[in-house]
Formats: sequence, structure tokens, C-alpha cells
Amino acid sequence: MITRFLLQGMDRNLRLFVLLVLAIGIALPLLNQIMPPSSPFYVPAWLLQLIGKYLSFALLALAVDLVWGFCGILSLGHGAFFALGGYCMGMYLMRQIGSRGVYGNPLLPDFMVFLNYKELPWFWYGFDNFGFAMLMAILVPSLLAFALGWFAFRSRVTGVYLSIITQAMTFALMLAFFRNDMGLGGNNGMTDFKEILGFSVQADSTRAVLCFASAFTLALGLVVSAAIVGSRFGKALTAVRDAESRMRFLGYRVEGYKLFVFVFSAAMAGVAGALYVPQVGIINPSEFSPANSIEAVLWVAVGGRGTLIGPVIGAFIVNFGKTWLTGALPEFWLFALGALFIVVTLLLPKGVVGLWGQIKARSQAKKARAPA
Amino acid sequence: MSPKRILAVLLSVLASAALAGAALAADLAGLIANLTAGGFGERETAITALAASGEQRAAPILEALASGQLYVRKSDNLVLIGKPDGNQLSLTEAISGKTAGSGTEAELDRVRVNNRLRGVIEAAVGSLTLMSPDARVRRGAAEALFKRRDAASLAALDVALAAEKDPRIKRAMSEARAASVLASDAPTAQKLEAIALVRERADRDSLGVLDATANSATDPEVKAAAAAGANATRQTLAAWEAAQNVWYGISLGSVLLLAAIGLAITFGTMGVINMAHGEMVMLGAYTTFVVQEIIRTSAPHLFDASLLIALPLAFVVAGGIGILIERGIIRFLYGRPLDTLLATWGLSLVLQQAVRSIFGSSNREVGAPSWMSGAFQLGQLNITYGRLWIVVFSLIVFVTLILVLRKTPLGLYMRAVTQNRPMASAMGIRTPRVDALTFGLGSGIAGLAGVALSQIDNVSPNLGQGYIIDSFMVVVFGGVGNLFGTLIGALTLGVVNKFLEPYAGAVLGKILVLVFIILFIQRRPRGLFALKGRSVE
Amino acid sequence: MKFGSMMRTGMVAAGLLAGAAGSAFAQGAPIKVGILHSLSGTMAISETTLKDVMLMLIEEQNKKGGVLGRKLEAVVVDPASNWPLFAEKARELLQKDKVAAVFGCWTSVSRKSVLPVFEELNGILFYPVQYEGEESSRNVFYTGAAPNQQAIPAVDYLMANEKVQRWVLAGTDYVYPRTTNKILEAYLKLKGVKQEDILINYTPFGHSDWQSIVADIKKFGSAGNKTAVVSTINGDANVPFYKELGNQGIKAKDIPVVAFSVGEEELAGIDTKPLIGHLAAWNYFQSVKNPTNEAFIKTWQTYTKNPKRVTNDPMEAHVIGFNMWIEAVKKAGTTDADAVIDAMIGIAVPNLTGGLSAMMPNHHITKPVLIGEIQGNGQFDVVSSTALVLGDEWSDYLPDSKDLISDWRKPMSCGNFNVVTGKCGGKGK
Amino acid sequence: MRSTSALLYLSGVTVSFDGFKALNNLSLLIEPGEMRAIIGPNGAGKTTMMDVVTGKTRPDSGEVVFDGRADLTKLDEANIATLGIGRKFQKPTVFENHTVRDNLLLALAGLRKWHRLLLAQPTKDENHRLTEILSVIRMEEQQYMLGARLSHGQKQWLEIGMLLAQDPKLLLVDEPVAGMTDVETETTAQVLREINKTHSVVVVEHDMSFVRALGVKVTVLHEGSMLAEGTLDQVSADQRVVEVYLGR
Repeated sequence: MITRFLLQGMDRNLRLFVLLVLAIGIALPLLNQIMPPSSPFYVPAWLLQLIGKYLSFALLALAVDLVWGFCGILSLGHGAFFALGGYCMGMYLMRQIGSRGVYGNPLLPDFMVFLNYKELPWFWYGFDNFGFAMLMAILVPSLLAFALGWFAFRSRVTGVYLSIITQAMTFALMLAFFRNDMGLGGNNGMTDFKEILGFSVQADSTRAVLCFASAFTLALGLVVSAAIVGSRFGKALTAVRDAESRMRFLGYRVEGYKLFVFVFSAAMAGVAGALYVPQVGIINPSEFSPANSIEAVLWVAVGGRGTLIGPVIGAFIVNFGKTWLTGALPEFWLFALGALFIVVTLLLPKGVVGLWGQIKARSQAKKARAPA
Repeated sequence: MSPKRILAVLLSVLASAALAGAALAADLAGLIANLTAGGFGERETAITALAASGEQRAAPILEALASGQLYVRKSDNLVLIGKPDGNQLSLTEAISGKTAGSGTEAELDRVRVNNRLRGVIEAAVGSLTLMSPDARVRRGAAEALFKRRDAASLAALDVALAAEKDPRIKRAMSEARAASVLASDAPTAQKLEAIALVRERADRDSLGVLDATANSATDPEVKAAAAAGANATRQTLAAWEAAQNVWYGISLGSVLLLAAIGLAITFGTMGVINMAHGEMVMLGAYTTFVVQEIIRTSAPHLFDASLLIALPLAFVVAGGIGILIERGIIRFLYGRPLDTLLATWGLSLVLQQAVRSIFGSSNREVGAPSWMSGAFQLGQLNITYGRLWIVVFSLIVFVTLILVLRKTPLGLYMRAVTQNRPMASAMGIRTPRVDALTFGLGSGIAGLAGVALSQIDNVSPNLGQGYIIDSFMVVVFGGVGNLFGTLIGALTLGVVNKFLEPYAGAVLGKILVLVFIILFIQRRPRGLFALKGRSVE
Repeated sequence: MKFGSMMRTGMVAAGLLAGAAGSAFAQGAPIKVGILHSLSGTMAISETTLKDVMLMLIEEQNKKGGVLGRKLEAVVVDPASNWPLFAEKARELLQKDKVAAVFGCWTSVSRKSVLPVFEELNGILFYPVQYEGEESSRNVFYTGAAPNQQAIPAVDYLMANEKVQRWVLAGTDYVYPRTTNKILEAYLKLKGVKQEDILINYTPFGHSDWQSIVADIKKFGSAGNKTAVVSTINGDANVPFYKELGNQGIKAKDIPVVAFSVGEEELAGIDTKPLIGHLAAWNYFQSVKNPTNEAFIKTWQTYTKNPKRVTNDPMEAHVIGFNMWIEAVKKAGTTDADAVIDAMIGIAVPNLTGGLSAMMPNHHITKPVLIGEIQGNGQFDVVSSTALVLGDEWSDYLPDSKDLISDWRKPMSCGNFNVVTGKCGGKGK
Repeated sequence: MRSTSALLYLSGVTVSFDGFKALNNLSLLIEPGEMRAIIGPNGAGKTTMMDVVTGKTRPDSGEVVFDGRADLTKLDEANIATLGIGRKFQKPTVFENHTVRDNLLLALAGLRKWHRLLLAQPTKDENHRLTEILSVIRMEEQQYMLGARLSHGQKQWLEIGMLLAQDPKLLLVDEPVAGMTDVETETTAQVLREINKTHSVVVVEHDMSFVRALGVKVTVLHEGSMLAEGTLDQVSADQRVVEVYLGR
């Protein structure tokens, strides 16, 4: 039953793509581990970390696409869910530092010590347990999404209005987390992590594993999303995107559909955040900044909304470009990035994947003509 | 300073009239020499001595010193007063007061003072200027002495009071005297009536005096009276404070209105989510900067008019670029509002970086013309001219815009096109042209906002970023497509914000406002003033 | 798959670069110096200047023939005011470009973000900005001021010269102001200031509407005794803050404001006439008169082709840091990190205020503390200056850090040695 | 709320948008199995009336009762639809990105809950119903074509098919023959009569010839309230109706 459910949405391209993601997730870490640094095939740790980061971004992009591309809800607040997931992971990693902090306080993280905290705030309890932290990384974003969606969808807040309130949400959260009184590290957030599950976060082996974990989770995310989209639920979902009121007159409770995807995608974003933090080694309030959420949307647009492969490709293109250009032409990379966004929205409304599709269609048309 | 010194100052003031200046001229030179030599400590003694000399020249020299216009010429160690004109300084000899040509900072050593010395000088000059022929100066001196409330200035005040004619200044002086009395060891009776007098002022300064007395006084009777007076004053001030908050709210609201109103057009009536709106504001601010730069270098006397000159230019620049954007990007995206969001976001990145590469990434100075700097008291309300003008300006912009929409053909076309595009074009309205103009208008207004904001905020490439989100909140809160909604929305948010701030603090206040907006949208998904009816669907 | 190929090219490119850099060290190929300052985003306002200064210093050094007979080559990257990106770029500089040293960071969070990277890859970072202290890493050299090199002398000055009795501690809500204010609070109490005479206020980043807060300050100041404001407000929010001060007519002689984050660069954005007499505490002012400084200003203004271009304290910090690094490299005879790190300690180079600054075993440097008053021309008049003060990384006014010291000389070589327990590693167990 | 034998019962329904009364104290009775044509000039309130019945618009006052028990003013679109009121829009709206078959599947009476749909697969008799309807609307060949690719007429047919699939008790049809050829109009009339055998139908229409072709009881709306009721001949004899249509 479940396997049937999981496989129903997978077409051939997608199967190949998922395999490719897994291949990357396995090959690169292996190359890093077994190859000697001298070998041309050696994958340096920094590249591994980069890929890991892209992979978690790709997962975030997929989450955004699920609500935007398939249900027409443009959320400008997914960065918030991502960051919340990240904070849960961050709190776990913070607790793992234990007495290795500069003040050697066995219980309190450094930032609490020099802000004269006497004991651990209540919401920090339990985060020394990995399982609990991961559960929270999924639950906290989901609950927030549920609360927001429950009201918003029932009172039929749609389109731009929804986008704006999601933006307001992430903006408010950013301001809140900037406050040192939140007890979450204020502007500096959390950093200088030591261990995850007892393995040093700085060890190449750990990075290899994290990179693989990200790839695996992304693959899983793709499969599940495909299943949802391919199900009769998915058909209804896209129908809601295209003609919401028509669906109502057919007797569908549109709210339920929207709420489910919204919450699911928020949870996915949370997981992405949790994977992101140990690989970049810092989590802080700027992750909540509205700009980040908008950028995530742009990854989707670049890759191709409404497809499952698109967001992943988009996330990789944009972030690879960013990494490369901030080094190659630091003074001008913003021009390039901005131009990319403009060009894509103007010329490639279906994104890169769409372009690829058009090219393929054209070449087939040629073939068809050829024999005549 | 010690009572003895002030007394000396005062006596000499009276004496100086009688005594012949010539005799003292010699040691005036000596005094001034001391003034320029040594560290701040020596300088202080020199100042008081100079004041004590009672020379007519003393006051101008000390004022020059206080305002950092007293120089020693490197070549001949001559002490000069330098008033800036252009890049040069026009010089007059300190002692004789005759002109000594001009020079540059490089050829001169400025005689340095610090806050403490400025205080000392003011006191010295202050007790001198109590007798000044200029009424404004006398009044200023009295006010200064009231704030200083130094028992030592009593004597000076008594003399001045005796000589004073103008009742208002007399009042000020007697209040200053009362304050000084409270600082002195005068008998209880005097102190009590002094308290009564001070109490009538019922403003911050008098509160300060009363509190200080309440704390310091030994005599229980005085203590009680002062405390009572202080409490009474506090209550009056509390009422004023509420009013002050409203004013702050309105002025914050007017800033929001300025930033949002352009958006209300592009977003509200055209449905374009213009993420580059903030950058239009920024362009307006930079236009102001450029205008001022040109004026500074080529026509300094025009400086006070710089903003008025900048306004039309900013409108044209921002509006023009707006039209380019509409023709180049937006027009391909009508009916895809969320896509306009993405494209214009990319655009905002480009514009920011462009400005950064042209003007550099650091802040640019935009000066305030004289008519926009400073503040005035309305009862206990402190209203700064800058803010006042911004409020006025934002309302003017708002009203003009309404008129444009209601009364001009462009406005008519705009409404026609936004209500029913095909019908409008069928009736021969050139809709593309109208679109371009509408967008240009919106952007132009953003440019105007930039001119105003340059007065209160950073002129930096990030200027726009700070306002874009707030602007969207305002428009959505007020109700898209409804300018009055925008007005009300902006003012409401401003006032609410300012009333929360004292209790919740700046950050929490803002957060609460955002949460409030989110909840409000749940209640009224289409904002404060929504358009009802079938046309919405 | 498009991105697959992209990554492959990326990897190959990386491999080549790594190889190139690796082999480079053998011959007299240039020594790479990393510059890690934001050129875009919110911090570009402050950091871009530092990038330019570094480029200038490197150019100057190359005119002198570089160091160890090798030219210097600057590697500029843009971390875009994005803290995770700082870490990524730091890694790129150290692992891909194999730079010998990195000059960079402004905000504490950016430093905190790159710190683990530098410690892991054993790189060298020169950090040029005044900061909250409470840190000492083997791989970081702190050329900016620690709180005791800025805050406390400023407070002393106000107490002594302006007889200030009431204090407003206004700051942006992040670590530097929080810590500095904690230290100041403790210090003031020690000096017998009563709790009700201290008002602490925090505002968000880029706070632009200061009406209420300035009004509060006025209110607090009008209550009798002489009041001063100690401002740790972060760069961007200062312009509106000072504009509001000017408009509401708060004169320096009534309520002086002493700032720790406002230098010539920030004032360049304001009309300073209404602000004459407000103070700032730094270790350097452009107005300081001495040959070294005048020479530096001259080169800077010619380099930037802008005779009005100002200099400021963090720039001096980079000058000091860079010269120290050059000296250390000469002393060590190599750019190898460990050798240079050891060589650094004890090196003294002239600072721009006419003295010698020395690198101390705690990786902080000695500097004079100058108090300046704002002038009408956007410059500062120095009204007080101290002898050389050693940066104190672990403040004596915070309960948990007063027992800690840092000494990177062997055999101790420890960043948080606890003098009570006699153990390295904070409280110990 | 009074109980009645009528299938649809409107009484004293008033709706106003910013002062303008779209419906003004309108009362209307539809008996089970009846087919009713509603005519009236533009702005007479025909569409608003449908909005009220389908729950899109809430009346300011008045009763709307379905099937003698359900108070429609309290329910939203989804409930009303599941109660068995189907609506066909003037402009055919089908799901453009779905195949004809999927369009029908979505309309098919039965599953509506999101959590049931996640795992649901089309059952045997569901598929049976689909093929049945496809044959009724004569679209077997196009069943895997995307909605977007269909011609205007085909869309009309598909939508009718969707209504059949939805299988409502009462069917509201808004100007079904707008922009149709005479032939299409005639067949549409047939189809509606066909449908009427098993469903009650309310048709809103301008086209008199079509109404005549239907040959059913007619209600004339004017300025939001009922002007006249009866056979087409009766109403067109009515003086006021003539005035309304031809003006003075």
C-alpha cells in the first residue's frame, strides 16, 4: 500500500534524477574518504561542505515549490521554518559543547554565561537529546505553519495578502530572535559547535556523512513529494491552484488541502534547516530575514516552478553562482544575480527545466520532420 | 566656579563702564596670551581672568573661543578671530578687533576648548551678557543661569533684575534667581517662595530644580514643598507626554505614509508588487545629495533652497527610471503579480549595487536647511521643525495625489484602465501609455519620499531596504487600491507603534505591531477599507 | 544534468587551483593575503573602506619589494554581510587559495562564524574592530580595542572633567553593547553610582525613529544632576540618532554623548555643526598631528583619488596589524602559520598616533586611548589621551571572566587559563 | 425556518453592495423535478441570485431553504455543493491542466476529504461511471486531452459532463448557450431536458428562442425582485415585462 503510494508519482525522469542525487550523495563523500589528497579525483572537504549546503537549500526550495508551484500559495516566510529547524539543531549542538566552552561552564552556553544567566531557560531542556531536538526541528515549524495556515486559509486570505503576512511573520521572528533576552544568542546566534552524536563536526568523516545525509533526505523528500503530487490528492491540489472557487462548488473543503501541504512543506523546510546548521557551523537571526525567503522563492523560479526537479536545479544554479561569483568578481556579482532573476522571470517563466523541455520538444519536432 | 570669582566678574562688569580701556589694553594682551598657552586647566583660569578684566573685547573673544574660531597664526603668534568664508577664513585681530586679511586652517593653530571650558565661558559670558543691550541675549543668559542654578550667580541676577525693564525677561530672571536661591543657603521663607515661583513654570527644567531641592534640602518644610511641587509638575508633564506620543506617532506615520503612498499606486491600483520601490526612495535621497553637492560647490547661498530644488528633480529621476522599468520589465508581466515581485527583487539588487559602485558604499551627507533644523515648544510639546515639515509635506503629497487621480484626465484614464482594461482600450485610451505613466507617477512619489527621508535617515545604498516591508504592511493593512486606507493605515500604525514603544520597548513594539497586522488580515482579509461587491472576485 | 556538469567543472577548477597554490610555495611566487570584508549588504557601509586600505597597504609593501623577496597578492572575496557566507569564504581562502593570512571581519558575529574555521585549518586572522572581548584564539590577532581600551577611560574622562553623575547606556541590541554595558555598569557601581542614576536602553539594528528615545534621554537628563550618554549604537543607526539629537537640541554641554562606534566615516554622513562637543573614544583620530599619520592620510587620499576621504580607527588597526604581520614573517623567515603565530608575540610597530604598539601574549595589542570632541568639520579634537593601555580580553568586571587570563606563549599557550583552578579551559571541571 | 415541500425556497432575500441593491426582497419556489427558466435584463440580479443559492454571497436578509431542511444562508460553498446543488458558470470553467478524464474524476460524487484522497485509487465502478459520462458527452477520444486544449464548445460539454458526474439534486445553469451556434443551442436544449428527467434544473438565459425551445415555466427578474412568472407566452404578454425589455 505505502510503497504503491510512494511510487505512484514517479515518472522516468524523476526516478533518474533521484538516483542521480543519491549517486552524488554517495560518490562525493566516498571520493573524499578513500582518495588520497594528491589524486585528481580527491574531493576536498570544503567542496563536500558546499555540496551539503546546496543539498539542504535544494530541500528548502522543494518545500517552497510544493506550496507555490503545486498549490499556488506564494509563501515569503519559508526562511522562517528553515531557520526554526536550524535553531533546534543549533540548540542541540550547543548543549553538546558542554564544558568545552571558553568559560568551561558545564551547563550554560558561553553567551548565557557572559549575560549572567544563572540557570538554563526552560525551553532549553531536552535539547541535549538528539532525538528530541530532531523531533522539535519538525514539530516547531509544523505547528507555526499550522497556526498561521489554520486562520489564514479559513478566512480565505489568498495571493498577495498571504505572501505579505508570511513575510510579516518571518520579519517579526527575525526581530524577536535578534533580542538577546530571547535566550537564544541574540544577533550572534549559535556557533563554535564541537560534536554531533559524539563525532567532531570538524572531522572530514562527519562532513562526508552529513553530505550523504542531506542527499538522502533530499531524495526522500523528492519521492514523498512526487507521491503526494501524483495522488488523487495531488490532482485536487493543482485543481485548487488553477480554479479555487470551482473546487468549492464541486464540494471540496479547500482549506484542508492547503493546510496539509503548507504544514508538510514547513516540516520539510525545518528538516532542511536542521541539516544546514551543522554543515555551515552557525545559526543566527539573519536566517529569518525576509530577503532569504524571497531568495528561496527565486531558486524555485529559476529552476522551474510546478516541477519537482526544477527547484533542486534552481537551488544549485543560484547558490553555485553565488559561491563562484562572490569569489571571482566580488564587486559585481550582485549585478549578475539580479540580472539572472530578471531574465528568468521575463524569458523563462517555466524556469530552466521548462527551457530544457522546450528544446527537447523542438528537437523531436525536427526528427518528426526529417524523414518527410 | 567659586562664588568669589563670579562676584569679581560682576563687579568688574560694573566697573568696566567707568574705567578707561587703554590702561587695561596691555594686560589684555597678556591675558589673551595665557588663553592660548598651556592645557585646558591653565586655559580655564585665563578665561575667568579675562572675564574678570571686564574688557568690552572680552565677550567677543570668549565667544570666538567657545565656537572654536580663535586662532594663533603660526608665522607671528598673533591671536586672531577667524570667521569662515568659503574655504578661507576672514581674520580679525583679537585684541584690537581690526581686520587682518584672510588665511587657511593650515597657517593657523586653532585654540582648542572642551565641553567643560564651553560651560565656563558660557557662565562668564552669561553673567556678562545679563546686562547686554540685546533682549534676546539677556533672556538666553537668564535661561542658562536657571539651568545652572548656581548660588554664585545670585548677585549678578539681583543687579540685572534691578536694571531690567522687559517684564518677560524680568520673569525669566526672577525664576533664574529663584533657582539660584534654592541652590544657596538662603532662609526657609525665601526658599519657599522661590519654590512657589519655580513651580509655576511646570516644565522639565523646573522639575529638575524641584527634584534637586527635594533631594538636597535639609529643612523638612522646604523639602516637603519642593516634593509637592515636583509631584504637581509631574502630573502636568504626564498629560503632555501622552500628547507628545501622539505627535511622535503622527510623524512616524507620515514617514510611513510617504514611503507607502507610491506603492499604494503601483501595487494598489496596478497590482504590481514592486520590490524595487525602496530603491526608488533611495534614488530620491541620492538626488538630494547630488543637488546639495552642486550647491555647496557652486552656489552656497542657495543651500536653504536645496530641498525645494531637489524635489522636482527627484520626482523626475525616480519617475523616469520608473517608466523605464515599466516599459522594460513590468509590462511583460501584467496579470502575473507574483512574477513582478521576483523580477523587481532582482532589479532592486542591481539598483543597490549600481548606486554602491557610483557613490561608494558609505553614507552620504545631506544637510538640513536652516528652516528644517531645530525645534520649538508648543506648551510642553517639543516639536522639531524637520518632523513638522515632513508631516506637512506628506499631507501635501497625499492631497495632490488625490486631486491628480480625481481631477486630471490622466487620473481618469488611470482609474478607467485599472477598472476595466479592455473597455478602456476599446474607448481609445492608450493603455500602455497610461500604465507607464501610472508606474512613473508611483515611482516619482517614492522619489519625493526619498528627499524627505534624506533628512532623518542614512543616505546609503541600504536606505530603501529599511522601508520596503513597512510600506507593504501599510498598504495591505489600509486596504489595497484605497488611498485613504493607506493614509489611515500609516497613521494608525505610527501612533500604535509609538504608544507601545515606551512600555514594550522599540523591538517588542514593532513585533507586536506586525503580529497585530497578521491577525487583522485574518479578520479582514482585504484590509481596513476593502472594495466590496462582485467586482472583487 | 546541467548542475552535475557545473559541479564537475567546479571540482576540477578547484583541484587545479589547489595544485597550483601548493606548488607555488616552492618558487618565489607571490604570497597570497586574504581580504574578508563585506562589499555588499548592510555592513558594506563600514567594511568596504577596510578592503581598500588593505589593497593600498599591499600595494605599498610591494613597492618596497614585498617580503622575503616575494611579492604580496591580495585575494578579495565578498562575504556579503551574510554570516554563514563568512565561514564559507574563510574556508575557501584558506583551503582553496592557501592564503598566508587573512585580514577581515567587522561584526562580532562574523568573527564568531569564521573562528572555528581558522582554528580548524590553523589560519591567521587579523581582526581590526573594537569588540566586546571575552575571547582569545590562538589563530586570531585582535588589533581593535577591547572594552578597557575604550569604554572605561571614556567614563573616567567624563567623571573627572564633566562631573557626570547620571549615565544613559544606549546601545544596539547585540553582544558588543550588551557586554560593554555590563562592564560599565559594574564599573560605575564600583565608583559609587547609584542604580537609579543608570538608564540602559537597547534598540534594534538600523533603528531609524529615535524620537521617543531621545526624548527619554532628555527627560532623564533634566532630572537634576549632570548626565551623559554612553552610546554603543551600531554604525548604521547613528546617523538618524545624531540627526534627532541635533533636532531636539540636545547640546553637548548639557548632555554629552560619548560614542564607541562613531568615527570619521560615520560622521561623513552627517552635518556635525549641531553636534559640536559630543565625544567619541578611539585609539586613533584622523586629526592627530604627527608625521606618520599625515603621511598615511596623504597616501590614502592619493590612493583613493579623493582629497576629502577620511581615515578612521579600524583602518589604523589594519595598518598596525599588517605591519606586525610583515615583521613577524621577516622574523620567522617563512609564512608558515605556526612560525608566524609564535613570531607575532612581542613585535612592536609604530602606530599612527606617534607611539609604538606591541602584540601581547594574549594576542591583543597595546594602544593609547584618545577622547575626541566632534568638530564642525566632521573631525575630532583630541581632548584627552592616555598612555599605552594593554587590551584586556577577559574583563575583570564580569563575574565569570575575572579569573581568566590568556597567554599564547609556550608552555602555557592557553586562551582561557583560570588562575584560581590553575587549569586551562575556563572553570574546569 | 418553515418547512416546505419545495426543493428550493427563497423568501424575502435582499443583497446589497455598498448601497446598491442587487437583490431586493426576492422570493422564489422550485419544486422537485421542475425545470425553471429565469430571464431578465442585465443587472436584474440573476447571477447574484445564483451566488446566494450556492453560498458565494451571504444575503443581508431573507431565507434560503434547500430540500425543506437545509438553511443555505448558514452554509458555505462546499457544504451546499455536497448537499446536491451543482452550478454551471456562464463562462465554461474546467481545470485547464487536467485531462478530460481527471476533470470528471474530480467532479465525481463521493470522495472529498483530503486525507482520504491521499491514498485513494479510482475504484472499478468509479471508472465505470467515467466511461459512461464520457460517452454521454461524446468525448471518449478526447478523454486524455488537457482541458486547456479543448474548444469552447468542447469545454461546454465537459462542464456538463462534470455536472452529471457531480450528480446534484438541483442544477443551476448560467447562460449555457452564450456564443453557441443554433445547432449547438438546440442540442444543449435536448441535453438539459435529458438531465431534467433525473434532476431539477434552474436555467438563467437571455436567449428567448432557447427558453422557448425549453418550453418551461419562466420567472422574470427585474432590479433584484420578481416581476412576473408563468409560461413564456403569459409573461411576454405582460405589459411591465415588455416595458422592461423594450423600454418606454
